[in-house]
Amino acid sequence: MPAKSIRAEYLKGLWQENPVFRQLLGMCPTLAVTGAVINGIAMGLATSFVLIFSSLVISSIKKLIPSQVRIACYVVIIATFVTMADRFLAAFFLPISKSLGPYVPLIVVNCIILGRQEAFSSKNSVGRSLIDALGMSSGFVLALLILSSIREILGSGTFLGHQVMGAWFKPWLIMIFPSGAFITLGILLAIALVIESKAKQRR
Amino acid sequence: MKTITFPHGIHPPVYKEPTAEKRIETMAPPEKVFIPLHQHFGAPAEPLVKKGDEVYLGQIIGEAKALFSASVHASVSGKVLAVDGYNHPLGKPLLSVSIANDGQDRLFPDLQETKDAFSLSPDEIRQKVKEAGIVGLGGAAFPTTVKLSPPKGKTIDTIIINGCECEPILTSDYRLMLEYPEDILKGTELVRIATGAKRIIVGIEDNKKKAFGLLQEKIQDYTGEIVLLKTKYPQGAEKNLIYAALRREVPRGGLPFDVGVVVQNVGTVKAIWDAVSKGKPLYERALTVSGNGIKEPKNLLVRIGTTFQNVVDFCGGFEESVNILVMGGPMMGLSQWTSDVPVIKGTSGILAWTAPDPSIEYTCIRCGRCIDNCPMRLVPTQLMKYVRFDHLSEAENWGIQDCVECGCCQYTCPANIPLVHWIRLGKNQIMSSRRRKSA
Amino acid sequence: MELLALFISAILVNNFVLYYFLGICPFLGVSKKIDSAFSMGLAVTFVMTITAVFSWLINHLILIPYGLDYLQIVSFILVIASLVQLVEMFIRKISPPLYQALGIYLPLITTNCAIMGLALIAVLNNYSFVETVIFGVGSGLGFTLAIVLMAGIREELDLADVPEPLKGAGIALIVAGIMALAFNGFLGMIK
Amino acid sequence: MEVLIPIITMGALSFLFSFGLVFAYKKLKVEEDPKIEEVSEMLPQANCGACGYSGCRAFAEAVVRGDAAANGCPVGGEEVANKVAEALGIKAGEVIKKVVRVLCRGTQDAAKNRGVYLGISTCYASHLIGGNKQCSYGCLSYGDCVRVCPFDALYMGEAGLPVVMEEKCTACGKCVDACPRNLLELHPISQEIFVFCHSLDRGPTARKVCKNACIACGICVRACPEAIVLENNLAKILDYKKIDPETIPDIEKCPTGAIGRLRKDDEG
Amino acid sequence: MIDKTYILQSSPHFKDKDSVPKIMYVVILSLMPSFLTSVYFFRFRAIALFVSCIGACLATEALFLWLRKKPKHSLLDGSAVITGLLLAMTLPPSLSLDRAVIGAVAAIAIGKQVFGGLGHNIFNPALVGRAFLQTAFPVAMTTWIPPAMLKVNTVTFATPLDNLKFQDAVAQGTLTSLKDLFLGNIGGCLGETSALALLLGAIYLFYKRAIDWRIPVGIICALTVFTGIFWLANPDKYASPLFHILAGGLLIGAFFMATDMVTSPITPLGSWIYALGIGIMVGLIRLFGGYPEGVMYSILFMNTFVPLLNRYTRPRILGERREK
Amino acid sequence: MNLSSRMVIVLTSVGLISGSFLASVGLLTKERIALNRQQETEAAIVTVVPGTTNSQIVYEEEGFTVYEGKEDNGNLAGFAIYASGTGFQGKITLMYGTDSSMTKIKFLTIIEQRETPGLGSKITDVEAFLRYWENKDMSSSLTLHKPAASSPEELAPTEVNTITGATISSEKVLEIVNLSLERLRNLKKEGKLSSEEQDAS
Repeated sequence: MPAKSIRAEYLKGLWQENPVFRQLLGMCPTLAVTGAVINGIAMGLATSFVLIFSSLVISSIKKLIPSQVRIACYVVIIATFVTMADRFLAAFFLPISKSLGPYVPLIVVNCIILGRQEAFSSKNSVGRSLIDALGMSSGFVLALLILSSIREILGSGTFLGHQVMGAWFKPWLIMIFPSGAFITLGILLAIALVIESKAKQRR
Repeated sequence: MKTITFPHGIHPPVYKEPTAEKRIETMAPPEKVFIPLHQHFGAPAEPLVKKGDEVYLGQIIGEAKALFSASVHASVSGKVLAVDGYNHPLGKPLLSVSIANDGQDRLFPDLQETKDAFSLSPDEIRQKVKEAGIVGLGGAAFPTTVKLSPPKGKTIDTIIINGCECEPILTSDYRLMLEYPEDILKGTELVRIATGAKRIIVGIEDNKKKAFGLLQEKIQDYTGEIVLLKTKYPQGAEKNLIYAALRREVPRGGLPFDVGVVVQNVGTVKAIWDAVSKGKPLYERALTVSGNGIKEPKNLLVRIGTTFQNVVDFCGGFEESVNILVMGGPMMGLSQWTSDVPVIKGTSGILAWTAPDPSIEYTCIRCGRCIDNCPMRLVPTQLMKYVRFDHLSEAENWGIQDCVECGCCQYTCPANIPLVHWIRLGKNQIMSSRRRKSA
Repeated sequence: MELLALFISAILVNNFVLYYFLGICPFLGVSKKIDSAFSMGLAVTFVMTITAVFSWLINHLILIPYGLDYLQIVSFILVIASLVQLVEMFIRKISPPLYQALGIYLPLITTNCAIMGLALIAVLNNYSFVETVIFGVGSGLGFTLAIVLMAGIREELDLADVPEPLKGAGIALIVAGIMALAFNGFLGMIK
Repeated sequence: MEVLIPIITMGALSFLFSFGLVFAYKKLKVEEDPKIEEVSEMLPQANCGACGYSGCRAFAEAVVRGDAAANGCPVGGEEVANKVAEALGIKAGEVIKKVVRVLCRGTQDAAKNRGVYLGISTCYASHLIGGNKQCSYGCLSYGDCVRVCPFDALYMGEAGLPVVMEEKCTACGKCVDACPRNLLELHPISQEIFVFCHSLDRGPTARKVCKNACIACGICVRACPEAIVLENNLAKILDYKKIDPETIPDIEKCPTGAIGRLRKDDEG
Repeated sequence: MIDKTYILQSSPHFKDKDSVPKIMYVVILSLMPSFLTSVYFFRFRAIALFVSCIGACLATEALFLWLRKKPKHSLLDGSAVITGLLLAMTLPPSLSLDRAVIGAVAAIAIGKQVFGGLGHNIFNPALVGRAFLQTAFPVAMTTWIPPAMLKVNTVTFATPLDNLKFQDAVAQGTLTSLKDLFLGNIGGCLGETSALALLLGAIYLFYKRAIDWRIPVGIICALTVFTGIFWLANPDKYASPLFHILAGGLLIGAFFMATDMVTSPITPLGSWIYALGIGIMVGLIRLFGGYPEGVMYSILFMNTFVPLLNRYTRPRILGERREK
Repeated sequence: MNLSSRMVIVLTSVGLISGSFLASVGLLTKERIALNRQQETEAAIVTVVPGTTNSQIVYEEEGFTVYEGKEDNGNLAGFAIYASGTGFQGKITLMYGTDSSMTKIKFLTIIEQRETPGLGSKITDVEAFLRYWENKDMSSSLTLHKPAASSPEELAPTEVNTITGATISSEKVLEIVNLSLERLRNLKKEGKLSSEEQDAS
């Protein structure tokens, strides 16, 4: 495998290998918590925290773990960080913690995290794993931000709680609902594909 | 009068008036005939003559070597011009014997009459039918000997004589019933002897009441009964006719043998009678020339190998605006690209008319008409989709091989989808991929 | 009656996929063929039931008595991961046909958020042991229903002229959206 | 004490389950193809199911069985695909590269249409009812071969014949099977001379339906009798290796151009 | 000799005269009685809603056809007009026009075109549009105005089913009379007020054989049995089956929505199961659900089953023996 | 070291390390989280029983708690009743306050709900819903005013308002309140609200 530049390693997570739009990973939180931008950001940051730190730990102790128990070890490590994030949110950001509900603990089973550990951290150096984790996290946050912005603006007429649409606008409640989430993400995926194929043609 | 029928099916306009009351005329043989060696279901016959040979009328010129095959006979006397590829109604050139007619119609001396045909043994009848190269004249041209030889372990209890002629426009079978009722009934008797069946049923659709009345009268002298069937397409399809007459279902992929039945077309039984009693091989047949593109529609007795152009010229030629030429009936016939193709044993009609402008094809809206009308109770639209999107194994699960290509689905399809074409495509693709696998 | 209501609500009203957004990855991934979707659904139901039993036991026998509720996440996931692995190997050893039908889906289930979600939601709603088990079975069947319906629709869409960029996950998500709309009709029916 | 209980709990749980796993690996291990493990190792282990299989391991099994393509993992992308292909060790050996050739020169100008074809726009469908061209052996120009090519190595040229892009062709043979008239054949990339016609029609007929058809005049046979014969009204190259390069100009004197070298303009 | 150019095509060479647009226009024609009655009851509002829904549907359809470079004839096949017409008929007359347009766009875009256009959609487009609106603007979608003829001076008005659900109408004795339900002197969506007009259209559809009779019959039977059981058990609490059949969107749903050819099963057995499913679910939602009306949800819900129903109810092929 | 023992040791030690990490995290955040929870309850009590400065539980059972709220000077400000039940879509937890003699509901607040966003969730909206609960007679069961009234004056003392389009959510809240009122009256009859009796004596 040719070593990629740090920049490329980071940027791939933003677009080419964007976990949500390109790899279709971590869809559950992506859909569930993006009714409001603030929740999306909080979720993205919490996931990033877990991803980055578990990548660090796992890439540093990868040689010690026998492959038969690696999944068990990984999930324990990941769960530890998730618990930290969960407790931290509950202690200092109660409203957000409440509105995220069970989805913070569920970071533990977010395929992005375990997937990156298996695919990357367990095979690469600490430094590269960190860059990769940063890239993936940014990609994930970006995806959540896009989705939650659309849903919040159309669904409540607000952005981060501030009124952005004029008084004429009647919020489309469907965007806050599960159906709105599914449909919006479906359309976003299609748009991502169109952009990608256009880009490919140009190349 | 009580009529019986089968479920599903359609009622296309019949257009039989132009020729229904016209007697079968005999057309004089043309100067040249082109006799394909492959005119039937199964393997082609193998040529017995070569360029330059003199042949007699009725002389065997192609021999059936395989089980599913039929011999081919010269339809005129004269000199063989070539044994080579020639246009064929199937759409591609096939090996044919072209003969220059010497106008003498010298009959092949080996042909012999049989005085008492009814005293022949089943094997003798079969042998004579085989020698005469008789095939089903309804259109599919299935070798008749095979039909008369039930496989071991299958007993035949009923013979059904198919006088439905459910295809629109065609009237030659109807005329045969009116003009040769005795020959038909005698031929039927021969079939009964050959197969050992007990019961004979002659099925006639209720738009041919005259033929029904006539045969009803004549059949008093023979064993058998005549049933009146409700006019509906495709009444004449073997499996549907058996169901209508006997309420028996031929199993999937099976033959009428499997339910103890043999079905013969009226034209075929007449040909059997001619072959067995008069020793006359199948070198001519009755057919209908009709459609609004023919100047003088007629029923004709035509020598095999006469080109369509000759036949149509005999009927006054084409109308100017003709743009479709079909061999067979309008529902199942084959469209021809040229009138320079010969009449073959399976040619039940030559039709020409002016087709309307092609209609726009829409996507399937699943109206379900094709399902309501399919006499085989298939789901044509689903089959079409499976073929179109290359899910051939699914198409097989949904019974694509059971399709008889009767065209009911496509006739009623409001979206104008060429369903039959798709299904034929699928069937052929499945067969060719099977051949590839076994190869 | 309460239990029946809980059961039906888990299948239809609070459907894991369409209401809680749990188990989306397998819902999109393994819904291309009806047969495999059905097997997947059964496997999930099976694991959900086991998880419901074990997570309740651990929660009520160890974590709550010692005030260790913050160990829920890590202990649940450990239980799920190990159990799934054990069950998979066990099935594989004793019944290869069952393994072919169910077992091959089991590894995928470890990271299925529906399983973990089940354990957490059961704790959150303070279900009793019997309720937890009923909830587990019901949720599993709800997942099965959703994924099999989705697979049926996707097989149908294989034969449709879906615009190129929407093919695959895009159209599946939109279908899921409309399915969620349709399932809305059950809202308020039970609970 | 408050600190100890959680530590002990976690330790005990981990111990218990690791013990269980060890036991499982010892007692329940099922022997299988080591390649599955090897391939499985290379996969991302996201177990996302995006490949259509129930997880990375199931995908690995399918790849080893040969049911799935090595590049079937969308998450792993090209890197993984290459590694997997390598691991499976499909060592090519010394095989001469073959490409597919279209053996018909019945261009739109040369071969006439039969009539107004109204039907499904595929070659196979057209072939079923005899074809849309007067020639019963030539290309029908509906591009079935182009559609089945998984590598986009074919396109329908302006002349109405498919054009092969040699560099993209992998000689997978899909197009060969797709052509209802068997006009596509795999040949070593070095072969230059072909008979670009399949027509068994006699000369006059063949000439009538297509300007570029083989009319069985025998010029090529006379030029190189060792390698070329006439069979059923059609020239046939019996053994390409026996063609003496010096006779090529004579072969190319073919009046209809049905035999000769590949042309850059119509064969890509 | 070969001087003519013939048409080459596969058999059959005959074709009856029916076509997709003809079927669509039969459906449109059959909706005319309801269209006229709703214009009569709601006057200008009705016309405005019809025009904006149909216009938006056609515009969206045209946009997609242009984007996907599809032939233009599909625009005029009548399907988009039907979608617009049906959508408008299921809207409350008081709905603002911009919202109606949003619904129409959603109906064509996510209900139909994302699947590939006419014939490929899984869900009934008009109902997708309505469900979209119902979820997006729940309050506006459940605010009713009285028909113009009643000359009642109230701003809000309840539908007969609202009365039944929220006002305990059976016990109070305020249940809308069957005669009003039949003629249409009630509040409700544009097209669902007059049962008589709908039945007239339905008779025309039957006459033209444009719908599968099994579906409306199945739905009505299932609903009758379901509500009948409860009604017989406790007539003081539950309304009669006839009330349930005439009230709300049942008739328009059973005759015009559930019978949408594209989204209903193609096999006879499938149609029966589908229809029974809808009927029972309507009963469940009306009697026990959170909403007063459930026809829309029931049809959408059963739409999701259609692919499975089609697949597992393949008719027995002639001569096929099935293992038991 | 063979594989088996390595598996056991590695996994166990990972477990131990994680356990110790979590133990410390648990310890560090425990107080803060407990405090959060307490603050939340206290805030709710202050909302529904204005003037309260300290409160204590006087009665508690599953899903039903009665707090008594005292002013700075020790006077009884009123009671806060915490109750929960099932709503349209999920659990609704609410709290309402009464005056000191338990005759009138002063205020209602919703602590937790999972009703339909934008519709049923309006039960947390003061303008649309909560203000219609002020000063309601609690001696008998309350009823719902249908259809929705536009101002509190239109309502009878025992009537509360419906939210347009969310009748069921409104009904559910009412149901929870009515049920807890029933309990409260029974408790009062049985004299189990000890603290109140002390005050009365």
